[in-house]
Amino acid sequence: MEVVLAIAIGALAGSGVWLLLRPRTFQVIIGLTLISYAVNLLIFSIGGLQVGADPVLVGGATDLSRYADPLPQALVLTAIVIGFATTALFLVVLLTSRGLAGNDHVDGEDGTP
Amino acid sequence: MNGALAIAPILIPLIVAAIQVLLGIRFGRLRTSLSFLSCLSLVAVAAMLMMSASAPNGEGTMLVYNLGNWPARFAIVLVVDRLSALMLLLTAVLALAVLPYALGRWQRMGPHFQPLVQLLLVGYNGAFLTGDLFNLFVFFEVLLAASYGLALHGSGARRVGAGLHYIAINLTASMLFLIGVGLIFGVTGTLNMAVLAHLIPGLTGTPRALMHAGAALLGLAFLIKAAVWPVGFWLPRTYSAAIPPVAALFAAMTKLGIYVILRLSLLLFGVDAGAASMHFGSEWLLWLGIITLVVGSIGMLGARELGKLAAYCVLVSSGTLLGAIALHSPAVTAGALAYLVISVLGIAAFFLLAGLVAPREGPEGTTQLEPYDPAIDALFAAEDERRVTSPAPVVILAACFLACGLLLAGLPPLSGFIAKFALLAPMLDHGTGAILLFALTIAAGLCTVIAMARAGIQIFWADADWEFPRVEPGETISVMGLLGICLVLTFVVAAPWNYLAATARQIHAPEHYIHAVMGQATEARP
Amino acid sequence: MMPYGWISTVILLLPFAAALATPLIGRGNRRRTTWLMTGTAGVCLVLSALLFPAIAEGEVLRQTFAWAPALGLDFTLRVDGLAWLFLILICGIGLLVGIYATYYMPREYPLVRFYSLLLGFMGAMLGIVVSGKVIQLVFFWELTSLFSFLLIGYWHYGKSARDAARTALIVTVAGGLCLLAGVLALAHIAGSYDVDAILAAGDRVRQSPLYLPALILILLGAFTKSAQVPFHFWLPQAMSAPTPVSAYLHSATMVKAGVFLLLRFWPVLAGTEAWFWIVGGVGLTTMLVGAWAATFQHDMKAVLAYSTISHLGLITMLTGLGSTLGVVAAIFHTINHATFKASLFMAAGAVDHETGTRDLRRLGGLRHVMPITATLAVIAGAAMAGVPLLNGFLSKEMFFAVALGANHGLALDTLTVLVAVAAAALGVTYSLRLVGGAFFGPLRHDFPREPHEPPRWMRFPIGLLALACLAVGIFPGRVVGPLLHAAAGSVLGPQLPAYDLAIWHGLTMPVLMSVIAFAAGCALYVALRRRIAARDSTPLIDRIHALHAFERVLAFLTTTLPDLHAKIFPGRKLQAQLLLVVLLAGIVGFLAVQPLPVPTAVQGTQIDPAFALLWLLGVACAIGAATQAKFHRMAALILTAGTGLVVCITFVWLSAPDLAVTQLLVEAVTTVLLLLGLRWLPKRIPGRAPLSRIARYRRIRDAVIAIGVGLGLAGLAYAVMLHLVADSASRFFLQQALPGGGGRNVVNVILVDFRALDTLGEITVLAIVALAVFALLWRFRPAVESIGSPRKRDVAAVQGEVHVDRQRAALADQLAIPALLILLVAPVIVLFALHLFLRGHDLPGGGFVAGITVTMALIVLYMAGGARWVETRLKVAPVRWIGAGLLLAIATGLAAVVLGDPFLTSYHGHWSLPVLGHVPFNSALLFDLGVFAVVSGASALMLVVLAHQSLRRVIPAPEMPRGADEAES
Amino acid sequence: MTRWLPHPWFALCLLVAWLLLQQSLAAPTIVLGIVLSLALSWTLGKLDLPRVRVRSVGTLLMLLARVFGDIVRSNIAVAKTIVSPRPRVTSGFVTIPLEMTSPYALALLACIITATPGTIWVSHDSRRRVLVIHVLDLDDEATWIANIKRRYEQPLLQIFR
Amino acid sequence: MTSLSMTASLATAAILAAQFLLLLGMGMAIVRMVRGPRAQDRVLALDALYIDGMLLLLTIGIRTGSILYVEAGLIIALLGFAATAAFAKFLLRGEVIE
Amino acid sequence: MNAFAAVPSWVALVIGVLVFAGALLACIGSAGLLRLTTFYRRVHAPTLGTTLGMYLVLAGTIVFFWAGAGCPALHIILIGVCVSITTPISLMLLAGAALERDRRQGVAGVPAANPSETGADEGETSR
Ligand code: NA
Ligand code: NA
Repeated sequence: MEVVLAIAIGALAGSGVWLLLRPRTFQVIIGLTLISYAVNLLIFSIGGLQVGADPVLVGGATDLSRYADPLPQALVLTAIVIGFATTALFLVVLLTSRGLAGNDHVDGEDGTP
Repeated sequence: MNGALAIAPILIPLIVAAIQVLLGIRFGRLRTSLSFLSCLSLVAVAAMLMMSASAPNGEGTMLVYNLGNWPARFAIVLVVDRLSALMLLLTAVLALAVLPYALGRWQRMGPHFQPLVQLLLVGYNGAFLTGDLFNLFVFFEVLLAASYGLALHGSGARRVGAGLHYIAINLTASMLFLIGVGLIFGVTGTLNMAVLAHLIPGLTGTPRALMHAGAALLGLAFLIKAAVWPVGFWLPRTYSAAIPPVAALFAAMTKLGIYVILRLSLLLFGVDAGAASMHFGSEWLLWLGIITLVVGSIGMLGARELGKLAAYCVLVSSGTLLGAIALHSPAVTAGALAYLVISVLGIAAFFLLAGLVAPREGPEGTTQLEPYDPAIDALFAAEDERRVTSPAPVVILAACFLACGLLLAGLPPLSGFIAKFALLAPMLDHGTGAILLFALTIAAGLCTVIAMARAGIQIFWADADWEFPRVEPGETISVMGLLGICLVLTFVVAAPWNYLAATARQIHAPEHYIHAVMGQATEARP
Repeated sequence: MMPYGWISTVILLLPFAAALATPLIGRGNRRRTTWLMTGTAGVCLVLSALLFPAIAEGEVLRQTFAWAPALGLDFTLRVDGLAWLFLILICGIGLLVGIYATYYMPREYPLVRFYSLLLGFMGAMLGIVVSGKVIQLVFFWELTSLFSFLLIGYWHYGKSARDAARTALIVTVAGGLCLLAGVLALAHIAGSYDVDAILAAGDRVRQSPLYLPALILILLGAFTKSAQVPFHFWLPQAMSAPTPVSAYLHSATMVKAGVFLLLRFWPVLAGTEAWFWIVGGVGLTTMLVGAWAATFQHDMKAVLAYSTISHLGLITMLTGLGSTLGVVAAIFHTINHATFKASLFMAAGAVDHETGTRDLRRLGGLRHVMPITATLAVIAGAAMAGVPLLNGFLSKEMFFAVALGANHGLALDTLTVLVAVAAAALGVTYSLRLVGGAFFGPLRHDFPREPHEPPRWMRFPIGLLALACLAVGIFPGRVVGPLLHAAAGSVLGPQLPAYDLAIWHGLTMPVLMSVIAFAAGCALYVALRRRIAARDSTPLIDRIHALHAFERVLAFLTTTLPDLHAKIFPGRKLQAQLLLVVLLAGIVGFLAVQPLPVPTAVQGTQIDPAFALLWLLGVACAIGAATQAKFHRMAALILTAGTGLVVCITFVWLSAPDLAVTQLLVEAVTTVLLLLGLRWLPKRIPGRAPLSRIARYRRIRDAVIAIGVGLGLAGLAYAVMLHLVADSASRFFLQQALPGGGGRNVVNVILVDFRALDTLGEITVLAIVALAVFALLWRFRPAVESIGSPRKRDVAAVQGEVHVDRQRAALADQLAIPALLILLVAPVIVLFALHLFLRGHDLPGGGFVAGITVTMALIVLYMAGGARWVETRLKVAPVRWIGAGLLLAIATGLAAVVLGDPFLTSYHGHWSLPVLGHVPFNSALLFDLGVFAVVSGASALMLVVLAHQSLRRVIPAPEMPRGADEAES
Repeated sequence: MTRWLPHPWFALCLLVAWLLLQQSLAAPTIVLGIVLSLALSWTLGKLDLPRVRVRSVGTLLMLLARVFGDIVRSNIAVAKTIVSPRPRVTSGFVTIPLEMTSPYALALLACIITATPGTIWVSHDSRRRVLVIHVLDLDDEATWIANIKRRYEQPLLQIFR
Repeated sequence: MTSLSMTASLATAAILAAQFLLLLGMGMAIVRMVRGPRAQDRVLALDALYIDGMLLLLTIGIRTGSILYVEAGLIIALLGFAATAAFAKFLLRGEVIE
Repeated sequence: MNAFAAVPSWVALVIGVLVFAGALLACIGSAGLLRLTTFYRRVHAPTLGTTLGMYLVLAGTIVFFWAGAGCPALHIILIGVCVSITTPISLMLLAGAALERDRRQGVAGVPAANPSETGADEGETSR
């Protein structure tokens, strides 16, 4: 599983980076979204992967190894929320930029259509 | 209750912002008074924290605040030491000083200016106080989000274009931040900086390599925020596009990047970190700092508008500070802190001033300051003896401009000179790189003089048709307030310097920090 | 015992105090400002004189004030003979210039700024000479540069004044910065900033490896200030300053600061080869060049300026030769030059003032109309030329003696003597030209103004100085002997050589040289008079124009270099910046991983083929999105949503239901938001044209980088996944969640309790972003060309003539049933949100997901009915929710503070209520309620604001709609 | 009553949904559920949701059972069509005149037609009272029209009279 | 005992096969998403993807024996339509919210 | 990791069959997306997964949790109800949008706004 997830993280990040370097605002925002998927998965996976673990406490918390690692999850949750917020803002800014500059180039200057 | 003082710098602006949001746009006066109240109390709280941090019982006096009453090792902890208290006071004073400036036309350029400023302060203060790596990320994001809002305040093609770049780059930086935090947490199992510092010497092999990778990416994220070459090109455009009070508030933002690098590099990669990790990356920091300094100076020389000039001053100060803290010397660090304080105040004043003397609302790249024309006219042209009496506001502006120039160039009689002296004097002991930094810092001073003289001469001396927008009293108060502080710091040197020197000693002995935080582990609830 | 220390303090402070007081006291009153200036200078002069008894005994007066002791910066005043001599010069000439200026400056000038700056300058100059700490010296040194700048630029309406001020500032400040560096190095060697300590460490300094850099840096400071070649160009240009300024700063005092510096550090730095070659060589060159150039000027002030350069070169050379007599001569000539040059400047000013011109070609015969001025000018000019019975003659004699006494090798000594004579001869020539050209010859009648004798008090300073020239020239021993002794003694100490200040030493070699020089000078004047008048430039050296070079350097620095940098690093381009960020991340990430992790034997979890297949799909979606994002935005968006779904399933697979739920909801909201925005983006049609070469290169480059980053991150992720930490903080959370936090969903307990501050920050971010979005779109109107109109209007436009109403009705029908169904689903969504909220502490859910879910309900309602429809029926005040939610979350945390616990401490337990039985309560739930309110408010605000953009359409555009069609064209 | 509880049926449905979600019949859950469903149905009233009147619950249940049967049958039919090596498709639009006007009846019909594989609701003209559906396996248009009117429209007319 | 484990593993295999089938379905939907050709085809494919994904979540729930994942399925059921409806409305009206 | 350890064997078999059959139907539905040639045909395909396919899987799930964990898990029913209400929304909007766009682009074979002119299948846009 680790190998699969690692490759997945790499592929998401790679696609995201490629888009990040494109000249259109929409490409950039999609790129950032993909990168943030990769980063979220990375943080999520740092505690090790657990299939079929209990996500919530059952009875008294005696055998800790049967539970999924909660801290990375909490971190990812925070990261997802913050990523959502900033993506929304970026979206609005790129729309405003498109409105004010008249095109959707990241530099606001449309050299090549 | 003394402990609760540690959370106050975060809570005061947050509560005020929430109330301001709740009040809505109609209660403008009330919102403004609340902002003043907040800033005043922040100054008071920061001063109290500073006093408690410099309490006489040794250099290890630190206030450690366990949020939620959980042990510091596991939950989030706030730490007030000399350095964080200093930064708190600096931003509080900055905010208070900038506030009157924005009261008139500036805050009316869009809704929610006041709450956004308060939230920016939340971000600053949280980042200064927190002792937790991920919480640092969160407060960075608070700061950045507020800064996005403020950078875009007033809208317009220029601000939005610059804001787009600013946001895109900082979002990328935030990703790097997360990856870095993730890797470090992955190999150490903790987010607490003190615990981390405690664990790092014990890391070996792969975990150490991974931790270094995390630290490097984290560092890069901070370098982006500190606008270091080659990842700092966003700064001049963003800062010069923002309205002056916002740019002035941003003056402390790059310093936050520097602050974090200073804190973490000394805490995690200080003398106790073990041979493989000691001074990790400081060579890089030194050279990046030097290049940033050079690039900033070049930019300053070439700046065609006042806002850009001020923005490049920020780059110069960033580069200088980065290089200085990379030297890992308490004496240099103390000087760097002095330089940091003065450059924040001076640059802020300069941004504010730039808004008063320069018609800002032109398309980007408008030449406000003409490039130097080497054509020489007759040496002894007849003296033009027109009667000169400049109106008083212009004289005041000119004097303030001169003061800014002196501060930023590090020339006497203002405290910029002392700060630069304090920074430079101990630098000669630290090898070739340090000597280069020494020389370039001095050269940057000259570049500042050249650039400022060019601008000042053109604005105040040359153009009879230079338009000075009507200056409101609040705007003058802000500028003079900031400059006044710098003036006072020229004469009142002993006590501030002792504080800074002790601060540098304290952060260069990370064991104080580690003990203060980890010693708390037993006291909190199980 | 006189309180000498305090007197020196008063001397230093008084000018600054007066400078600050001038604008307040003298406001517009010329008389009062003049009195303030002259009074201050006079008082300082008297106080300085009071110090003489102590100085004459060789005492060094000091007074120390604590400034920043820990920084090594005490404020120490130190007055010795040299300093005292300069005190007298500065105050005395300051007094005279003050008197002169009030008559010289145009009557309508208030002179507040002028006198204030002049006083400030005087204070700074005094500061230099009485500095007991080297940093203090630099401090005042830079201040003089600053005041000089402001005074040169006093008449800033003229371009020449502005340029001159700027040049002087840059050159002298640059020198000052070099001085700072040099002084720091010097102090570093000596281990102290104290002047006395440094003076005592001479041998250590000269043997240090830092000696040469320190020397060069300090000399750069001195040479720039004293206008030595090649930094001399600022001084002639500075003649654009008002003449009193030229007389004071640029002849008598400021330019002498460099000399003062050379003399001050002579005991420490002199006596080495380097000193000799640099100081002597520069002085020699400057002397000659200055004299030669002075000969060919037409402006009286220019003649004086170049002659000043020449004399400063002379003094510099004297200190550089290394002989002690040279030092004495240098000090002596400093005094003499100050007197005759100041009086000449003032005389030139008087001529300018009376005739309106300073051009020697337009002047002549003024002795007829201004006989007294002419007489005084002749005396001063003769002193400059070195005529016997005047002070200039004596110091010239001494200079010749020093030149003759040099022994650095025959050729060098001969050269020195020859140059000395040549310079003296030229000095005679330009003195003749200056005085003769202005005052002698036939009286001309074409002056811009009608000349008369200037007012008495304007002549008074000139006369006093001319008198001084005479007095020194005739009774040198009595008038200047003690001063010189004290000053030279303070520099040389026991090394003070024997010298004789008599006017006649018999027919010696120096006298012979004087005679030769005098004769040669006169001959040269007669021979060249006509030719000089005819030419506009200086022969031989007019090709080497230092000022031009300086301006070119400036132009290079301010234009060429920045342009070059901007060309290499296109900082304005986002792609370039992001490329650098990504590239640097890759590089530092790669370099930091040392040693590269090797795969260990640790076995991970068994690969589930279904999982692998899932990610095959996920990766396909991601790559698909990457390829489609340019031309098929909607496809890219859909594919991104697909990737998000795969991520969500992964979270479920790996036991993270909270994450799955959050991911799914955020995904949904983001997609809708992006879709709301998609409408405003311009249409893009895939081009048929093949990619240009550069575009192809960029793509390949970016692809390589992307693959590299992907591989790197995959490697890091793999390594860190396999490395399990035994003692992670997570253990504590698992153990404490139930007993300490009162919840079974550990993730949620972490969010609202253990790390609640993170959550508080996170909702703050949301709130800020919502406010920012609101602010940005507050009055924003979309660009005209991006305004398409909704389809219904287009249909109406296209098929306008047929059944417009029916078309509308048909479209309304198409939405009617979905809208009804949505209306039925919406309350269920809200119910579900509350369900998620309430169970959050024990099961997957919580305030955040609940908030987003409520927003989703709102979104579908908006979709079903439109913004207006919803808002007329429901009162949506999302900004209020944000504020209230934030306050609630904070208040929950603060309640703990009130109870004496740290912020955000949580409390939980059970309430027994009558009907309901045991009801669990947890203060964290209140916090979560705040989270809920902020999240729903913030996301609703963003949505509403974006949705309202569509209502802002002003004119329906006649063109075909865009947006969705982009994909198909 | 109608002012405070404009949609009793929906309130009930919401309460049931709440209890299903909570999977609990504890007193606090029920109380909270009642409060919530009342509040939400009140909100629906604010949103101008048309009133619903179910005249014949029995017919409704019969209709649902019939629909379920149809769904199973057409699932198999469509699956066969897709899986067959060369799908023999004779799809087309069918226009059906409708008598009913109740929005709820129309909505339920839309759900039924869309949920049944092989047919999909395409458009409806409320003025001309015609419905356009698309049928995947269209043999005879008239049969389809008759079937739908008989099997679905008649019961719906009874339920929402 | 053996028959129990036999049927159990048979059932497990069936679940596994079901997961593969659902993933296969998702894959085909993704192919349609990429191929288009028209926007509504892509949206339709997304709808199918969501449903298949939801069913996949349920099968994961069965495989891991945890009921908690049903909530995620419920979210897809309740809200998955929002995205597709928004797309569809966009296609229909050129505007998601009017 | 056998999830069926606590379930009677015949129940396990039933669950397996139900879930497999449901997944098969959903898969066939998705295959329809690929195989069918026009949009109006393809739009029928996903309903396999949203109706019987889903019912079967849901039934399997309910049985599994009821038999295995003893918890009724009736809220799974809610999934079915919700999907049955929400799927028509998107499909109706999609079909409507397709029709609208075809009409606007003047594609032959789609029923005109005037319903009497409804055409047959042969003119459908087949891309
Ligand atoms: Na790990
Ligand atoms: Na159907």
